[in-house]
Amino acid sequence: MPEVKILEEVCKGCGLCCDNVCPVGILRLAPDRINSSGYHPAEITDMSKCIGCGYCYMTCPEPAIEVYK
Amino acid sequence: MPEVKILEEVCKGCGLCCDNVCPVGILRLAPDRINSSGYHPAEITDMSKCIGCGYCYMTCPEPAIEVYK
Amino acid sequence: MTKEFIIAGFGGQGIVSSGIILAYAGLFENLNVTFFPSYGAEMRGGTANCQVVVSDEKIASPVVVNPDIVIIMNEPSLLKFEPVVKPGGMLFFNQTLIKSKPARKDVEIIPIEANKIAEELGQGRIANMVMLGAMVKKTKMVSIESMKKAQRKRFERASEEQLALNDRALERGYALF
Amino acid sequence: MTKEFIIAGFGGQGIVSSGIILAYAGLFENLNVTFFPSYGAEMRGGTANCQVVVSDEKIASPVVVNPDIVIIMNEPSLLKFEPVVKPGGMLFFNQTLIKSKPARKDVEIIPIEANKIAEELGQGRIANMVMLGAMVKKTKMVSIESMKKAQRKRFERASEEQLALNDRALERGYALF
Amino acid sequence: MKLLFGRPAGLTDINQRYCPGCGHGIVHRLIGELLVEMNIREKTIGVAPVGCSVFADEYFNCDMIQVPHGRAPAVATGIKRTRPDCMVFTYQGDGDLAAIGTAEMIHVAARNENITIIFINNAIYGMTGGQLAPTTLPGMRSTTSVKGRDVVTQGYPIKVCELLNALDGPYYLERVAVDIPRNIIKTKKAIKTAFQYQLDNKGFSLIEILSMCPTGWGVTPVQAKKWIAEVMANYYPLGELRNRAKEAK
Amino acid sequence: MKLLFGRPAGLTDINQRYCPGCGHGIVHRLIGELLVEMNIREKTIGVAPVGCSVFADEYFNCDMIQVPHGRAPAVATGIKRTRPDCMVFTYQGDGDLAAIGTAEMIHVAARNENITIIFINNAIYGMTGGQLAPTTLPGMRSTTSVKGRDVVTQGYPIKVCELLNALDGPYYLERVAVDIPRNIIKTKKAIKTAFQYQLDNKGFSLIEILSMCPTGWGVTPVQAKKWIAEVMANYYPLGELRNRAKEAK
Amino acid sequence: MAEKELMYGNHALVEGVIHAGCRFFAGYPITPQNESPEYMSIRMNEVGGVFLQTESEIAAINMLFGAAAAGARAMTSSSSPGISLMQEGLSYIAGADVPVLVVNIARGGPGLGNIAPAQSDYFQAVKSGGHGDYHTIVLAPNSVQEMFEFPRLAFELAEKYRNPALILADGLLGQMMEPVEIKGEPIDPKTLPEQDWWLTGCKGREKRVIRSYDLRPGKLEEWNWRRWEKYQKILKNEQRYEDIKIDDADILIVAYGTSARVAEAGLRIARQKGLKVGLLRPITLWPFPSDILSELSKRIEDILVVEMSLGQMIEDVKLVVEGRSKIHFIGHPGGGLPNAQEIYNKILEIRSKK
Amino acid sequence: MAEKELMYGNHALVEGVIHAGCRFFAGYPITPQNESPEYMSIRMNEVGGVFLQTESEIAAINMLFGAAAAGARAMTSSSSPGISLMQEGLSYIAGADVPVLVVNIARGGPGLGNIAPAQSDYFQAVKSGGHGDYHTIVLAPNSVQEMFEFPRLAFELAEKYRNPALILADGLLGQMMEPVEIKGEPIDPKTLPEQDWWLTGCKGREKRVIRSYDLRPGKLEEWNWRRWEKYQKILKNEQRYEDIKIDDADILIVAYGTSARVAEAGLRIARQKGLKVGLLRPITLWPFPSDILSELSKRIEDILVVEMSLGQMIEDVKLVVEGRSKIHFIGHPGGGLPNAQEIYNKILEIRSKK
Ligand SMILES: Cc1ncc(C[n+]2csc(CCOP(=O)(O)OP(=O)(O)O)c2C)c(N)n1
Ligand SMILES: Cc1ncc(C[n+]2csc(CCOP(=O)(O)OP(=O)(O)O)c2C)c(N)n1
Ligand code: SF4
Ligand code: SF4
Ligand code: SF4
Ligand code: SF4
Ligand code: SF4
Ligand code: SF4
Ligand SMILES: [Mg+2]
Ligand SMILES: [Mg+2]
Repeated sequence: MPEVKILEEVCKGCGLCCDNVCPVGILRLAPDRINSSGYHPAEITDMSKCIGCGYCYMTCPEPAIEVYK
Repeated sequence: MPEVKILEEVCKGCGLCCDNVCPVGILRLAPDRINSSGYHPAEITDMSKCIGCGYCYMTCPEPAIEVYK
Repeated sequence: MTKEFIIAGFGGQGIVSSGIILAYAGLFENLNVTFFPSYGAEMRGGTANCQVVVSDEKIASPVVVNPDIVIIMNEPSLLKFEPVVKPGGMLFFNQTLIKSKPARKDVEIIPIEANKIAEELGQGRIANMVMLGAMVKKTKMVSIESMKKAQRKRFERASEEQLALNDRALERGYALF
Repeated sequence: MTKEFIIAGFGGQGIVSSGIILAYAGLFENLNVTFFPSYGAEMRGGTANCQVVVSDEKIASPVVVNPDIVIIMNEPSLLKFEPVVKPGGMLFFNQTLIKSKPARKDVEIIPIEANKIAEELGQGRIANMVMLGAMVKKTKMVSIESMKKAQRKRFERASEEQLALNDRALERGYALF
Repeated sequence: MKLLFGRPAGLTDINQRYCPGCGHGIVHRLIGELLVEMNIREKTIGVAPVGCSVFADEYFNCDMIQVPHGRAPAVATGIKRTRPDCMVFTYQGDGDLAAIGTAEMIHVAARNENITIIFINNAIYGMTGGQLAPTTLPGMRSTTSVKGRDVVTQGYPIKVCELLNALDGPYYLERVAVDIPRNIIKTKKAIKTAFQYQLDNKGFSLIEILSMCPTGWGVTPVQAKKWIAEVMANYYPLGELRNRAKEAK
Repeated sequence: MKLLFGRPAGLTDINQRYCPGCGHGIVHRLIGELLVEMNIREKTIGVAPVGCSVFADEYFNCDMIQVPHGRAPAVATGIKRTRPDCMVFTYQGDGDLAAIGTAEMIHVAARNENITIIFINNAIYGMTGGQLAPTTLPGMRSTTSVKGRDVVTQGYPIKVCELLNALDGPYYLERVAVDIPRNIIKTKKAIKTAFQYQLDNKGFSLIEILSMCPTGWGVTPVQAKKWIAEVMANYYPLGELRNRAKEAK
Repeated sequence: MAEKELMYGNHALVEGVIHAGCRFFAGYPITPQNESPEYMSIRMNEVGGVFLQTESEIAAINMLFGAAAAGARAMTSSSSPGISLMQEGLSYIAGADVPVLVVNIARGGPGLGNIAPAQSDYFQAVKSGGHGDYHTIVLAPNSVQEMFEFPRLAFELAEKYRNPALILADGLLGQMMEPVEIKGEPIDPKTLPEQDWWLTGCKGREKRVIRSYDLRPGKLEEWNWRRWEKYQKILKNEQRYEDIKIDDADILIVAYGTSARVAEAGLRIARQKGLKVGLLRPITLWPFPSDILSELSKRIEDILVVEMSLGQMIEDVKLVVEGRSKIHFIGHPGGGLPNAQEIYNKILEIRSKK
Repeated sequence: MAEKELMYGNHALVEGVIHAGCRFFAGYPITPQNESPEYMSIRMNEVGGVFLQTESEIAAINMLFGAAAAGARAMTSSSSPGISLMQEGLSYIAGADVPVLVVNIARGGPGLGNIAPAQSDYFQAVKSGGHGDYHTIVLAPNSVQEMFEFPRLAFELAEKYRNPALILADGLLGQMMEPVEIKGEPIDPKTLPEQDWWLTGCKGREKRVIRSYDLRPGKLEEWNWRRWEKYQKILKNEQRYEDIKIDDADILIVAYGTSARVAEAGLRIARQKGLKVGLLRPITLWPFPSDILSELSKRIEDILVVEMSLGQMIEDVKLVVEGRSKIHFIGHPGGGLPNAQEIYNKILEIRSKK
């Protein structure tokens, strides 16, 4: 089962990965957290749905996303 | 009757006016004369043939040719 | 009397505006003022800070190295500016966002729940106004009225609604002590 | 002993080559030499001249203001350089092309039918060689042999025919006096 | 668990100073991946411009040089002629490449110099605060065209690929975008193709990449990426403009 | 007797310093004629470049300025924006316009600046002694390509009209030649058209003129003029490349 | 007294330029002066002037050449690397005796350097970074008020002498805010009298030519000597400076621009401690205020030069002082700033060695 | 003694460059140095080097930046206006501590000026015409022999200190011919040892970066101070000059390059008349030979500076002399040349006032 890791301190909360990128729609910006740079980092809502396609990684400018399998 | 005047001191003897320009072929570089800049100036061999078309003037870079009528 | 300020925080926290409002307030009270923004070495993101000098004399240097008063809006700025405050000076800090505790004993430490109060007023991004309100109360550099006038000058094209909200935030800060 | 030369004329008259040949001839006789071409202010057409210094000492300035010897190939150059020749100097001029007469009394005036002689030899453009030949005879600065060697150096890629013709022109000039 | 996707070894582990949602980061990552995948990291010399990507010399994990604004193609020429066996690329913004660097761009292309230009077209001067770029669209706002680009006084945008396509020199010219995964994949392929042509001594390539500048455009990253598809790519059509390899066939 | 053809009042009576058979003189005369015929001499400001025509400021009988190598389009822009009612033209060689001045050329065209460029393409750096120009033909000899232009190391020539035609900006682009009377007449017509468009506020025109440089080419004037027809005009085809006035119809 | 406005230095500059009747701006973005062209784009639009964002600084300086030749008060603004690119153009403009205004909001160098305030372009400004013998009139403001006022002065001097003028400031002066008083009547450019060298089209007169060459033998040399005479006139008549507490000073600080601000702060500390410190602030860097400094150096033993550089103006100080005074130095290159305490400490050190 | 060849200065320069192991030339034509690139195009072809005729001087200097960063001995040649265009690039190169060689065959200025020999780019060369605090090592040949020899010296100094070097000559030195002796073994560039800063591809090592900025607070200032230390070292170790008859001189001429040649001719006239005139010819213009001049100025009352400019090096002379000697001047701007008689006359005049 694939696993996606968001590097919260690297994430700049741009939201690109959260907008129509993930085929199973499990990414969003954490509404309740900010990192030490002041950004709301992305988070996975339901890891079990992930298919490991890597699209989230691919859209991330930092990159703040790692995909494992 | 048209008349063509070559300003001999202005002419640089390039020969452009003498090469296939004059429809009646009356221009040539004076073989025997040089002006004070060291050039053989153009000259008219038979003024009576001139039709005053101005082609010689038109090709002359200086311009060292005047056409009168 | 000359007072030197540094205001510091993240890019989006209204740091530059705070400095300009303070400078305007000084100007309105016929004081001499200078304002100098510093974007740090990094051009994008990261911290921002500005330096303000308010004085009843002609101001020589606009460069503030050891401020009398600092207003600190985020964690990294605390690290950077706590050490340089003048002994006997004041350190205002945004307690909502800053987890660390300032350790200096020779300066007055004033924690303020700026973001919390701002959220209560309905808008997180006016936390800077809360800080400014608190600061003028404590320092008595300029009047709260001048600050209100100054923020209206700064945000000329803002809605009356927003301007009123800013006033309220200033007042809430002012009322803290 | 140091001798300063100016050689002047039209662009196409081999002015620069003359100067270089003279410089080479000096070099071949273990003299010090400098050569400096000057194209005048006008970049295209007009007159050209060059300055040559030949000396048995180290040469300080390559700039010739008042030459000991001038070689003048056309009318405009006569106007320009006649006045600056050093008193007691020599003025060689190409009588074929120059109608005016030099007027200086304090310099030796040497008219040479350079173009005429050159044409006789079959090539107008070696008039400069005729001048050079005459000049070395008169000045004894360098030997005619060095001049011949020098012109062969200068025109390395020329045909043997041309080189022989150049030699003859040098000799004809040399034989004038 | 195996890492499928993650920061490539072609990038250093310094966190980049770009704004949130900036397209530069995506392109950096693609290049970083290719440096590894094509096994060229140890023979690559990159040229960083002046622009938001001025610090690219810190980010790419290969030999790098940071150079005067607009002059990257000239510097790259000097490097390539000195080390023909190295892979040499420049990384340039629209102001850098198509304003101050116009002459260097045209002539490196006319020379068919065997280098690769990665050209980030974000239609704005990002670094200096969002001024009009040579690629700013007609009517588009910037800090020096607050009412929108007025083509009468400020002229028309320059379509870099089309312009270079009028030269005999270039070997390969393609315009791509980094707005959505599909285009990002195409972008990577284009860069890879360009690098490969360079390795094969084919000559000059330029990959023009439409790229988000949320800060300069004054929009959110998500709005920015949408604007690329909806507006920008209409003005600057995506696709291959020149590929001599295909012509040859 | 009436003077039918003779030195036009648009030229001063200074004798020009060009080499025998140089095309510059012909183009000067055409412009000199038009200044009078179009009655614009008293409202014209000309911009002389650096190149053999550097002294054009002495030759044209109108207000003139002599400017840094390649920058005539920028200077002309400054003049035109200051005096929009004046007729402003630049007179530039291929080195001036298409090498050092590439950026200014591209951008004045992209801006559709309401000026006229008279571009003398003689495929060589005349003034400095016959070095390779950006327009020197492949295989053509110059003092810095003694074995002929090698496109591999020295790149491909730049076709200026074609290049500018890839921009949206320009209003009128035409290539002509001054080798034979027929072409000289066409050249005059093209320049006249360009000047007229400027007077009508249409915007940017460039007239590229294939022009003899016997000295730089190392041939006689007559050989030079023949070479234009036989070789040069094949590489740089004559004709109108852009005319927005006709498109509009 | 008119009401004061709080303004950025870069904005005050723009207001000053427009107040001075300038309606032609051409420039290329560069930090730390971007606020100028941005604001200028708006203001020129309002006043019907020309705003041109150019393809480069080279294009900008040459557009100025054209605009000024055609009779416009024309200006550009840039920062160090951009100013370097203008050197050829400036040399032409100086060589053609055309008045233009160039503003350098200098930053840390060399090369890309950084965007911090710096004074390391002094040599370039006063010794002519371009080729040939020429000088630019150089003004150094040290407040936002002067950022507003100096454009007018610069244009007036430039036109009086037909010579390019430069305002040399730095990122701090450009980006700081201070209250500004808008003094004097704004100039309507239409009221500026036509000059006999403007290119306007030769209607009803002989053609005019603007150029920087003279082919006739010896003429270019003569022209240069005439320009030298002009320079002598400027050197004699246009030295400007501010002096602070120099009358009883036994230590003199020489500093300009931002350094002078900081130096004054240092001076105040010293004076509080009873030290007799004075400050000479050159306002014109070229012509350098040699006359006053020469006088002072006959009397004052110690001179402290403060610069945000490795030491450039110090050479001009030395040239004037000719060994009469001891010269001390505080320098901060690469965008470093001096501070008041440091200056005071240096004064103490000088004092202690007396 | 090897056989001597009669050579143009511009050709000798090319031979010297190739002899020095340089295999990278990039440049743009400009009179009076066109003979260099023309000849270089042939010679580089023969020795398998790179010859690039660039689109501009800006491209040329930046190609040098790249080539030198990649480990090439790289050079360009130009003349005054072209050198002005290189100032930004030079500042970057100096700021990145990269050794390159730039040759300026200077001509009359400012602006277009003329193509006559001139020395009016002295300030630009020695005071850094570009932005920021930096210095270029400047060598001034005065014979065709030195045109051949100085490229090698320039590369050696440039590489020793990782600093750009400039050869400042003029149209006369470029276009005159003199006999040249080819001295020393030619350098095979392959034998030059790889430096630890060259960009070569990071095979088997950490990546390398060449840049002229440092973002970390205060670091750019530090870097500048380190460069200052380098400059101090150069100032101390690399002053070069030629002296002629200075031992008993009571009038000293200071002149470089072409002026020094003419000055020597003037000196000879003066010596023939029994006047004790000496000549100090700076060979390095930066570092200026201050030590010897300082010594001499303690003893010699009158110093005559001769320059083909309105007076630029004279400032460096004054800075050294600090008022100890009286300074006289002969200057010829705009492509004018001094002559021996004029110098002798001036010496007489100085003499008569003693
Ligand atoms: C000679 C010079 N001129 C101007 C600048 C200022 N400058 C820095 S980046 C830049 C433009 C950046 O725009 P772009 O190339 O589009 O890159 P982006 O930031 O958009 O990625 C400018 C004008 C400079 N550093 N040097
Ligand atoms: C900055 C600068 N670089 C180089 C030169 C030298 N230069 C003068 S004219 C010229 C080229 C002339 O060629 P072109 O523009 O084709 O004009 P042509 O002489 O052929 O008419 C060059 C390189 C210069 N004057 N200024
Ligand atoms: S790997 Fe694919 S499925 Fe998994 S979170 Fe990322 S985009 Fe969604
Ligand atoms: S794309 Fe990257 S930076 Fe943006 S929100 Fe997602 S993880 Fe964060
Ligand atoms: S006017 Fe015509 S016919 Fe008469 S000479 Fe000239 S070309 Fe010949
Ligand atoms: S075209 Fe003119 S210059 Fe040439 S030969 Fe004829 S008249 Fe003389
Ligand atoms: S300004 Fe634009 S290009 Fe620059 S980092 Fe921010 S988003 Fe990216
Ligand atoms: S060199 Fe060529 S372009 Fe220049 S004047 Fe001579 S022929 Fe004309
Ligand atoms: Mg951009
Ligand atoms: Mg040409």
